[in-house]
Amino acid sequence: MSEHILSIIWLTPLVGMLAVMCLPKESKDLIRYVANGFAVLGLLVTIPMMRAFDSANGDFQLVERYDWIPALGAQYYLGIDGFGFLMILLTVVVGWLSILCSWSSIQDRVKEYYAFFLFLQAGMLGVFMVLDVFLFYVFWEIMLVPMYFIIGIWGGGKRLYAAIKFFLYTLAGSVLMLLAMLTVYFRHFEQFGFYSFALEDLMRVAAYTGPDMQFWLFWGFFVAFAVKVPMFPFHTWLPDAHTEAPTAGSVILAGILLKMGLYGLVRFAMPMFPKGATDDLTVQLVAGLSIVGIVYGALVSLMQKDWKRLVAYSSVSHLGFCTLGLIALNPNGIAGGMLQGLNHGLSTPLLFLAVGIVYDQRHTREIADYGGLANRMPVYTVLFAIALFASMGMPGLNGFIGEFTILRGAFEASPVWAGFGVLGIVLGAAYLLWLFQRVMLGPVTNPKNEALRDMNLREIVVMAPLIAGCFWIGLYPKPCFEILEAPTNKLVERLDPGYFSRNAAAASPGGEPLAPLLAGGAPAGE
Amino acid sequence: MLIDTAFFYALAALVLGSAVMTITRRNVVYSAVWLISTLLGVAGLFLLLGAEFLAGVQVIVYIGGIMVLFLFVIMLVPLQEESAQRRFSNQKWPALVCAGAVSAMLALIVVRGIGALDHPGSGDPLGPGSLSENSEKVGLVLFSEYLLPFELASILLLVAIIGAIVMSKARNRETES
Amino acid sequence: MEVTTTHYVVLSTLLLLVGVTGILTRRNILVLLMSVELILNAVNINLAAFSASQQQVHGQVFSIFVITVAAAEAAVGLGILIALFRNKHTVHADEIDLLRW
Amino acid sequence: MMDALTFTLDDLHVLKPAVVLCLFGCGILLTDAFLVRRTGRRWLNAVTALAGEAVVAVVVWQHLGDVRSSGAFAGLGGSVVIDGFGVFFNIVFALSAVLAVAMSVRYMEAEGEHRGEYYALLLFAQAGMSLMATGRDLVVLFVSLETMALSFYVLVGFLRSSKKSNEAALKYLILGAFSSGLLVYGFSILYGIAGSTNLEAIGKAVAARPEGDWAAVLALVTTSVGLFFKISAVPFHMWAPDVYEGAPTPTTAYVSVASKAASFALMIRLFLSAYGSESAAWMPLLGMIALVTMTVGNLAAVTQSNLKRLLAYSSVAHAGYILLGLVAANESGLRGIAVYILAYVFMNFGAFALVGALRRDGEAAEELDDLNGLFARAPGYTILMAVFMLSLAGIPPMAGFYGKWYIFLALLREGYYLLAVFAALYVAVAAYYYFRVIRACWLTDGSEKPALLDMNLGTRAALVGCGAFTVLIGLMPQGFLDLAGESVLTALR
Amino acid sequence: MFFLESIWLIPMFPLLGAALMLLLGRRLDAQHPQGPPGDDAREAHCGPSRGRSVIGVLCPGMVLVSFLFSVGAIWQLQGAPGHSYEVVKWTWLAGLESGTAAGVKAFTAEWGFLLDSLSSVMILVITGIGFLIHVYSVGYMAHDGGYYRFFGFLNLFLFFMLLLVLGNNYALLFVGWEGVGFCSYGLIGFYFRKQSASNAANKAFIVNRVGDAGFVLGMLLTFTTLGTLKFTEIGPALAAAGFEAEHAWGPLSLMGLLFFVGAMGKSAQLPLHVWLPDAMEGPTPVSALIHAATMVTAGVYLVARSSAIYALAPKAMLLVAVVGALTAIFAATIGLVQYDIKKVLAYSTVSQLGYMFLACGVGAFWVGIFHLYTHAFFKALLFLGSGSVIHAVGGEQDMRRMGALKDRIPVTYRTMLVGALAIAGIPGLAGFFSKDEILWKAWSSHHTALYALGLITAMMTAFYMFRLIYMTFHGNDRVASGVQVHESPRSMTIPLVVLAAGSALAGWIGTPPVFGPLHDALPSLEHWLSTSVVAEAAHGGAAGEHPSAVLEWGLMALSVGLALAAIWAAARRFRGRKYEGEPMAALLGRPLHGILVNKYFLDEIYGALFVRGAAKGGGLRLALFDRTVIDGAVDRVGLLTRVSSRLAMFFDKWVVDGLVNVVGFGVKLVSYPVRMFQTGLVQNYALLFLVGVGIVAGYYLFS
Repeated sequence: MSEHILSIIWLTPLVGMLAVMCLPKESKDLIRYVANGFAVLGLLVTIPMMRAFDSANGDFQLVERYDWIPALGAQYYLGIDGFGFLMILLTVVVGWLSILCSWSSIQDRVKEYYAFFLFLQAGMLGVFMVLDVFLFYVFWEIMLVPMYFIIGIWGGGKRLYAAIKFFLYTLAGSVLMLLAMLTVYFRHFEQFGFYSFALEDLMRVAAYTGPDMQFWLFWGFFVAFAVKVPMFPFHTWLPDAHTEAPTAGSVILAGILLKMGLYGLVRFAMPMFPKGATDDLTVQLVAGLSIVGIVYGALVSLMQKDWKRLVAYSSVSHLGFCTLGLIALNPNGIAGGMLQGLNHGLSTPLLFLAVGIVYDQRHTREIADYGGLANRMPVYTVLFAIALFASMGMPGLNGFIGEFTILRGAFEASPVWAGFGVLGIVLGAAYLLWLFQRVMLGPVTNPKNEALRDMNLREIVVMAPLIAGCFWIGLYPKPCFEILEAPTNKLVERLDPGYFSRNAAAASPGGEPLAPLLAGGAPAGE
Repeated sequence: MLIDTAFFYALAALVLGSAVMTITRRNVVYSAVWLISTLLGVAGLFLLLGAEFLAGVQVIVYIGGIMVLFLFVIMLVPLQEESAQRRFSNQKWPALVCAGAVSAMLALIVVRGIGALDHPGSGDPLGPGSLSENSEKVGLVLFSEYLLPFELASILLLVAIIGAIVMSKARNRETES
Repeated sequence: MEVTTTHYVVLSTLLLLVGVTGILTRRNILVLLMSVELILNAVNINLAAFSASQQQVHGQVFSIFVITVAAAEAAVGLGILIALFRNKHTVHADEIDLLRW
Repeated sequence: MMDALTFTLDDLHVLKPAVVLCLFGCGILLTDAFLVRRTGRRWLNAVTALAGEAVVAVVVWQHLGDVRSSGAFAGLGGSVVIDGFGVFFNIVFALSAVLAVAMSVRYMEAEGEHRGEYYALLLFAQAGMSLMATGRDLVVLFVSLETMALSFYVLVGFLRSSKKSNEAALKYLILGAFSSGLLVYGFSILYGIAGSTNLEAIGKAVAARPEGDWAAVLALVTTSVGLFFKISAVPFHMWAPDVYEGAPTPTTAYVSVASKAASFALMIRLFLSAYGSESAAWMPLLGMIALVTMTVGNLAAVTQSNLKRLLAYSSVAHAGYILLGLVAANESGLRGIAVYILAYVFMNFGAFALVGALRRDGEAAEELDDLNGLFARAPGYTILMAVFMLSLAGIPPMAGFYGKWYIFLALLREGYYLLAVFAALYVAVAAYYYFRVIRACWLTDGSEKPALLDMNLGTRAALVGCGAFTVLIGLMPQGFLDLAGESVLTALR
Repeated sequence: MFFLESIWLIPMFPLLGAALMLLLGRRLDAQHPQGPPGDDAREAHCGPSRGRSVIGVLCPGMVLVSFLFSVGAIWQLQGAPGHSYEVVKWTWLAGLESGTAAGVKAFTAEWGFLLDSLSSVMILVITGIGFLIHVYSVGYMAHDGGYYRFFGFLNLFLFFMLLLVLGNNYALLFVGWEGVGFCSYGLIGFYFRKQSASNAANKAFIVNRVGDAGFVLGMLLTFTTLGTLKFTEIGPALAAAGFEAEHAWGPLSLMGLLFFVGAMGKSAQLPLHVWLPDAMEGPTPVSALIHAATMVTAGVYLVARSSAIYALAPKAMLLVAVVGALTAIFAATIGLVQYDIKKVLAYSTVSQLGYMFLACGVGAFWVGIFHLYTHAFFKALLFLGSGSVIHAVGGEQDMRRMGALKDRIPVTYRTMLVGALAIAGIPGLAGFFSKDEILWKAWSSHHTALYALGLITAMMTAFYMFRLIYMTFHGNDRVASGVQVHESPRSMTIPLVVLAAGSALAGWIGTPPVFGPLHDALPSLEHWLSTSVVAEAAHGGAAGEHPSAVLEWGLMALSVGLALAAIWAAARRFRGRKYEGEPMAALLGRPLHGILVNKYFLDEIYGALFVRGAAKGGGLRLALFDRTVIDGAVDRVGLLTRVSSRLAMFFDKWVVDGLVNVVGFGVKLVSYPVRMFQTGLVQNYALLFLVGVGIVAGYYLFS
């Protein structure tokens, strides 16, 4: 049981999918119950994982490793560390909520819908736990398919365009990743004489690869992840996908899919090609793009007339923060980046859920069609405000913790980045508050809105866990940091060997001696 | 030798000339006739090269078989409006240009390759009057080394027969059943 | 003034090209098929010439098979032509363009 | 040179597949003429054909065992050699033949052309192909090639009353004859160079020639264009879309998979053994051709509205990918070719089987729009269609992915980074039109008079089988990769 | 030590109140007959329901409790070593190790509460005055909708404010900092159905964000330089790193600068002051509590908190002083011509805040705090008074429609008069001591120019305050007919009285040394604060030598004299005689008056540039601004933002996405010609075939 816990986690939704497929497609409610049941089950099966996980340990845990395709050296190789752990938790929670929240909003082709959704869930979970690059690629690609269908079948007006755009963008990015992958794979074979896709094997290749090659390989991976994140010039699939997708789809997109880019960076791209990641051009370029993304996303959302589109662009801005943190290449930057990813995964789904609630009643996303909702839906207003301020980076809520840590990391790397980064904070307040004002405040102008009902219990239940999460991370993020610490330090040590000891050495006499920071890090002080 | 040379050029002229006539005649029947003369010319070349058996096959199979086939089909095709029609397709000029260019290239290759294919003792064919030997040799090789192709050829011809029948036979109610 | 194999090769190449030209330029499918025969004859000339220069008969045997194939192709070709003619009442290559783009 | 008229059991053993096929072919002709035609149960012919395939399977199994145990073995004075390569391709041919037969019964019934000759020709074609893959003698290769070609000409034109079918057959024949004329012209030059028709002897002779000898070049030019035609590489691909559209769909599938595979077998054999020494001369050319082929195939498919044509262009593009494997010409490249072809059998047959089954009141419905709203009518088969399309697009974990995977690897190994990038990006382009198909059957609602799936047991079996294998190879590729691997090792010699 | 250990409870009581309001508030308030919240019309003329009285007891009660706790804690604090006591609850921000100038330090911050002399003063002000204002609000808001919302926010505000002053590190301070910002957002926008209100709210929050950006960067820089964010560790770290006073722009000066940027936002200093006047959209108690007494002074608190850093960064201090002085006079000038009673007070607040920064800037941090403390009393008093006035005249805020109220609302009049005298700096009253101390410090630290500015400002202050008094309470009755003026209820007047008393007496804890024995006899705030705030900045101020007492007396006399003169001037123009026309315009001359009325057009400029200014003061507007503003009003985004984000969107649509679509389109476009080759004519195919042959042959021939 416990040694197969990861398999169980990702297989649960898959079983759920099969179960759903076996049901007759007329009995919609049965399907809904079964799907939700499996979603909850998926949530429950992570409990043993949480109990078994040791956050102090920076290595991969709960490892499962079997030969899959010996001819290729591909293995069924699962394992998690802090990064994966958090992402898996996020996935099961958000996945469950998005399945729950589509209870009433999805009425046609229910069976397919839930089947796809559970399939998607399985794929995403897989991505976050595989340590075999080949298998990773498999999960990475296959997970696009259900998303394509979810957007394409149950989406809004331009759904076909959005769906294929989403698919092709990501595919185009990931084929380049495939090439980079193969190059490393082959170089590993040349170096060590056997084929393997295991992450740690491929990581060893870096030692035998020149900076230039690493640079290109890193970018091969990076483009794929940058598309997913999405980073500034690669972001345009996002607004369409977000806008057209059904609420649950947007929730999953914002909540989890975007995080895969971040996760891929810290799990694969950066450790595999440290020289490529720390290459000066790379750093400058990525940081520049992130900053552009932050400001740019904010400015564009300022102009949006479409509610969901606005939130989508805000994601571009927020994820810009995350990548900025990652590319700062120091503990706070990376940990902050991942944590901010988590936060974004909590707060942005809230915003989308909020949109969904009124969308289901009014079937319009135009901001102008709303206004004065506070008069009709006080509870809704409060929850929306919480989500809003969470993603705005209100201290005491989760957003601030992430942004602040990222800015810390960025500042350490280059104060200028931080200087630009805070611009995002200012603009963030601007477009979010303005949205709030236009939607919630003022008198009820549009008579159609008079009829709006406040949130029902199910909707509140859907939102509650996320809001709780926002507050929890906002008030007591320590556990998250503890989970992130070990892997982050390991990564930093790999990217920038002697980071800790060096800084400790640079300490002015005032700096008191430090305890040994981590297994890899030399005891500081001398 | 000189005789051979003379014969060669004569036959070459005949072959090429009638080949050109074949593809330029308006009336298909004439084309067919010219084709026959081409084939005869080739048969002559075979003789020149001391391949009597081959020459025989050429005459019998081709002129005896294939051409008859052609003529049969030609009979099926109404000739009167045929002769009124345009002879060449619209793309004849580009086609000619391309053909010219390609032929130039091939010619260039061949010319550059001059001598590449000449083997010692080339040019002096197996002496005349060795017909029986030739056919014997051919027979031996055909039934030893090329036994398989020989058998396969029968299948090939079977396929051809089936094809010809299937294709040319009109659909009758019997096939629907 | 010796007739070398090359002479034969050149001749066959020319014959080949005449055949090709025929295929490219004539409208009548029958002539097209005849042109195919020309090409195959070019091949035969080659083979005979080589077999002569090689002092062996393999080339001739090869060309026997070529002739066989030629016959077979002609038969099938004409069969198909008849079937087509039955349906479309034309033997002109540029009048059959149902399948395009 | 062995004595006349000696034909040992070893020779027979080597020839078994072809012999069996020919026998069953003739058997079908006879039974059809004298038994089946009376009963009117034409599917019996199909059964006979399948029985033949069963026997072939046994034979091939024997061969596989022998090759695995005691390496390659030759017959008939080395003019036919059974090695892993040949065995592998025999398997491919057998598989495609089985699938073709299974698909054909219902289709030919519906078209009212259900006759014994059809199956006989299928088998004869297969016999020719199997000898193409195993033959080592120019004459054998040429005659077997022609056997295959002629059978296909007839099969393509088998719907005699359909103008399209006639036209397709005629085009195929004229261009085919043209191309094989050039091919055999090249063969003649090769014979002139080597004074022998045996490939190994030719290889030696060519190698003995000075680098870039013009005679060799002439042979190379003519033979390669002949082969390019067969594998429908650009610019020799023009026949493919028309023939694919005009031919009866099962035949289309058969042509697109089997004949292409056979031609590739011949090509690999020829280029590696006869022109092995000239590789420096032809690799860049092949590279260019492959690139152009991928480009044209993919681009042309993007806006295609007829399903069969769309698949035709896509198969052109696939030919480009497979060709890349030969460009790299290293172990993973050839492995890639083998894997690619093996996967291609299932995914392409699957796709064509579904297209072939699509009918609107008796008329074959082959337009993209005819798929609209298929999900409502046949969800299961819609899923299969999605599987095939994903596999064709090379999305893991479908079978189609592994072929591309090996090809890319091969290219990167040889340092052809640019080619690799292009090939990779074309995957995205290809995904676009494959997803047009998926979109049609999943995302768009059907018209009031939708096309229906008209299939019988055979078709269903073929479809499900293809789907199963496409997924199975994707998830558990080990065995298949080994099988493909064996073929390569021998081919590399 | 019970109270000391439980200082962390002090903020919790208001938080509890807020939580209760959030959960039960609606149900309690629901018993009050009302429609949708904020719908005043339906609210009018119905006595407070039981639910409301519960709220009215609960929320002030909470504040009272924490006030008592504060008093207790401070009482015990005197026993504590170094007048400082810290309670750490748990690690909050648990960032990872990161390299700093002081070595690898974990980037952490705790939920820790620090009570020292500085924060003690603050919490007294906050809880004390906060309580009074709560009480006042019970009466003032009685007829408004969203009663529970109001008190909930008010309590929440107190929680954050207390967190701000009790937090033991910058990060936690920032939590409170943002929190109070959030509450002020909620309370300014309390009447959220009014466009102007929500605009003002947005404006306040966003302008503050600009400051916050500076604050955040300041924190980051601090951590980078000193490796800690804890107040108690700043001093040691500075010492350990061995910093000298920077006479060029060094890290410390930068820190000072950045923190001050934050302070500018919160405390409405130039050029970020624009939000405060608009903030008067909120209910008057809010203006009194948040925008006069407590929140806006957080900036001063921050600077005082960072006194250790500033003390070593003379450049930064000079900047603080200059900005402070300029703001002071700038706001005062605008205050001269305002007619809206609350606007006058708002600008006077800005100006007084300027004073406080001036004090800090010249190195007299304790004086800044001192003024903060006295100012809290009289400014709260004045605001509440004005509220009472507005309440009395039925919501009218324009002083031109008041007058002759002094007999009709005597309590309000008298109390406000005290406040006015206090702020004008009449000897004996609170304002006198603090303001004079500031001026004296400015002088004695040889910033004569700043001193002059301060002096003029003091004069202007006296003038506009009495202009306010006279226009409101004297002169002819200009109240709109039909409004029956009435004195406010007890719940409102009692706080006024208490505050008046405070404004009268609060100053005596900061008597200048020249008072000799009196000074020694009275408790000295300076001495009390010396434990937590740098007494005198190191830079060229009057650190050591004490100038002559005579001079000090003289300056004192001078400022008092000027104040009296100003009052007399105001009296001449506004007392007694009927009010008509534009006396100020006459006094200042039209153009200047115009500029002042329009607040130097700053709102318009910002509006044009960034965000369309919220509340537009009346008066003349220039066509240019009109255009940009109206134009901006279309989508309510200012020129710069609008243009840039339009550009961004354009870029997105046409360049980034365009590129992609072009690729897609291009593919399709190429697709057709490629297919066009497929003519269907077999001979074309053959021809192409031949071309292919040619290409292949050519390749071998020509390569």
